[in-house]
Amino acid sequence: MWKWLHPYAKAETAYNLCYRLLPYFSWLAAITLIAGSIWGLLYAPADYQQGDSFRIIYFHVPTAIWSMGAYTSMAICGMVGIVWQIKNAELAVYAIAPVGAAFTFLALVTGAVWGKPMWGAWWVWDARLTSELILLFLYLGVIALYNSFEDKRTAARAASILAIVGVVNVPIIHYSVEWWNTLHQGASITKFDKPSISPDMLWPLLLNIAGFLFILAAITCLRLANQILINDARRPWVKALVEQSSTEATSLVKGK
Amino acid sequence: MNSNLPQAQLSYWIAFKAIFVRELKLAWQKPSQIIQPMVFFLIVVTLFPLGISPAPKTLQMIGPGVIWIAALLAIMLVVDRLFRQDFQEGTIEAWLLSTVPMSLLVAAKLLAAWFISCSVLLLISPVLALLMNVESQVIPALMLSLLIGTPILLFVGAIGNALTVSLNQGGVLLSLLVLPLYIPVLIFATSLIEAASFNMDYSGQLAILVSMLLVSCFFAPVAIAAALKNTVN
Amino acid sequence: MLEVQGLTCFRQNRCLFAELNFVLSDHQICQIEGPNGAGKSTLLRAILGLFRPDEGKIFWAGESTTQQAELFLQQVLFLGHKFAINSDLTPWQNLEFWAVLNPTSNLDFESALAMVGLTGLEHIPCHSLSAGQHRRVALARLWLTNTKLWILDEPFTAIDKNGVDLLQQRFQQHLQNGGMVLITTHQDLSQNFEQLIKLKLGGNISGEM
Amino acid sequence: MQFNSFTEVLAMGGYGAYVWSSVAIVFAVLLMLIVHSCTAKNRTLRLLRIEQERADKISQAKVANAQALFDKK
Repeated sequence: MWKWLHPYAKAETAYNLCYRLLPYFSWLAAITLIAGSIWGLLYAPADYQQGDSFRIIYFHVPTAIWSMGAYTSMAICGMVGIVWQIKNAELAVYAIAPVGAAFTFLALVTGAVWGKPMWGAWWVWDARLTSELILLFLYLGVIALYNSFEDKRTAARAASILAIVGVVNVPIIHYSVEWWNTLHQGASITKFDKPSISPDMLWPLLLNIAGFLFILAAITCLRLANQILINDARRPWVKALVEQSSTEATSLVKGK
Repeated sequence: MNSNLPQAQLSYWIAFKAIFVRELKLAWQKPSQIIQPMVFFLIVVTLFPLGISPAPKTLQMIGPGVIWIAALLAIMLVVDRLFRQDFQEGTIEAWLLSTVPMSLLVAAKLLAAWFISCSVLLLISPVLALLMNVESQVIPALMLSLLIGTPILLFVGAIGNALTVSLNQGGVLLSLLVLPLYIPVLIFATSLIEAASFNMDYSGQLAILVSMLLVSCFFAPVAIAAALKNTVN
Repeated sequence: MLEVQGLTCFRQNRCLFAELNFVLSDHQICQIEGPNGAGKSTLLRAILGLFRPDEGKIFWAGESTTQQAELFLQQVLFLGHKFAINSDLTPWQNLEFWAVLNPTSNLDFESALAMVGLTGLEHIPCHSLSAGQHRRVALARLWLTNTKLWILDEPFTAIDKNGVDLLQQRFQQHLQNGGMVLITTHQDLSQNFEQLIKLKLGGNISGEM
Repeated sequence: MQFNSFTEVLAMGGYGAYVWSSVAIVFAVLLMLIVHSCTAKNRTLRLLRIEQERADKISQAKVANAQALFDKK
């Protein structure tokens, strides 16, 4: 089963694969992100209710979607790593975690900034923002756990186990926060519902969503390659890479 | 090597600096000392709106008290592992045998611990004030009370840690010993913030907190030195 | 010159030793022997002032060590069973810290660490070293100190053969320079130290009440 | 184009501060992430090179000790 996947379990091929995919992802990300942002910020019509402040949606919604997406993909990598004992999948967990944490942080910040003109307060205990905050704590937990271990192999395995446990809790947290929010509905907070989107507002949003996906993929490739290097430090192909990089460094110095 | 040459007289300032620098290096080696209390502080504060209610009015009322209790618990976390590792590795014994008085070395370690772990709590307290919907004019009073209160908590807590460092289940006993001593600090700090929220003059509570700080700054290291000398034998 | 007079120590009301007298002068090494739990470490800690003996006085160069603690502590290097090496810092940083707290003139950590066979490991955190290497970092301090009296609590544990020879050579060198060594160990030191004083504890001679 | 002058773009219907600050934060954080990940490779290679030099130094020291012991016998 999945015969085509097995060659990529070998570290070196996975390392080269990452660096082969990198240019595609980064170019796609650059194009879609720039196009989507300019289209959304400058050309899309303003919202009849919120005016131009709604344009923050082009950054808040993609980061919120991919903060959740990154966590689930991290958990899937953890699962693959533990169930099928594929080393690189476990390494991917710590490759994705910081990127996911950054996206969650961005979703929180843009959500708070967007909330200021709408509700007059920097922070509102709205259901979506609260579960986003809890997701940030889950990410910090995975990163902190990984860094507290000395031996990087056990660290990667522990982080993937925590990621799996976390992903089971994400829907639970989401619905309990949702229920908690409706419970206190009387607490005079207007429901933060998605504005009904007209098509020419939707296209830039889809572009940005794709853009952020490609950025997530590109950075993850970079970080995964780095994790593979750290993990296989003793292997001959990494030693060769280090030799080659040091000769470059010395030649650079000689050249100067 | 003529060994009857009198030792270079070890000035107290050099020893103080040596311990301070050592603590900073340790914090640089293990950044969890800085991040753990901060994240704990953040999470404990976010629990309260989930537990009680997100209504801005109630949050505003309980805000300062919640932030102070969370800071107190975060410092309890810091205090719990102040001398534990040094005791197990024998560093405490070696400090006792140095020519510099032990209370000075302990004071250096506590000062470094404040800069490493507690100053971060101070820095993120405005963010938490935002979370708890605290009015903006109260935030300076909140930060001032934390600036003066956290060292008191650290110094007093360190005495508890020094007393229970050789027992392995020290954590539980530590909170029993130290929490009663924290109560006056909590009372005066929260009343200071309350006075600020009605923009009354809070210099009275401030004076009491500062006097507590001075008392604990001078007597805690001496008590800790005695406690460590006692547990070492 | 270290002089112990009438030292009696109880621990959990069990008498470890009573009325212990001995004198240690320059160029002399004293080995404290005895079965486990005979109070060897307690004797060392009583001399250092870490453990308050029930009776007895300790004099250093004629002065009582309790009154003139600073004069005595300046001249002592103590390597206890727990050897005061921080496992998060690197060997270099540990030696740097101890060079400040117990002032020494010799700051050549490189050769000290090389002497104990830790070349190349100077800058990695001590917790990734083995137990033996961890102890060698503490023993490296013997090459850096110029204090007169060395009090060592079982320095040879977890040290391999040529490590022990290396240490004994260092003791010889220290004794020739007029130093004194007070050591607890189960190793037999008699064949390469002529002026060795043996002190039996917990055995039949002076330990019994 | 929804706005007909650059100043209008900046004002963004009165919400300019909020919109542009959040855009700035988003791109700043992304840039930091990208720069950190790109430099991670050279940092790792440098660390591995230091480790390799340390390993060589240790093995040389072992050889030297063995040699010294051999000469002494």
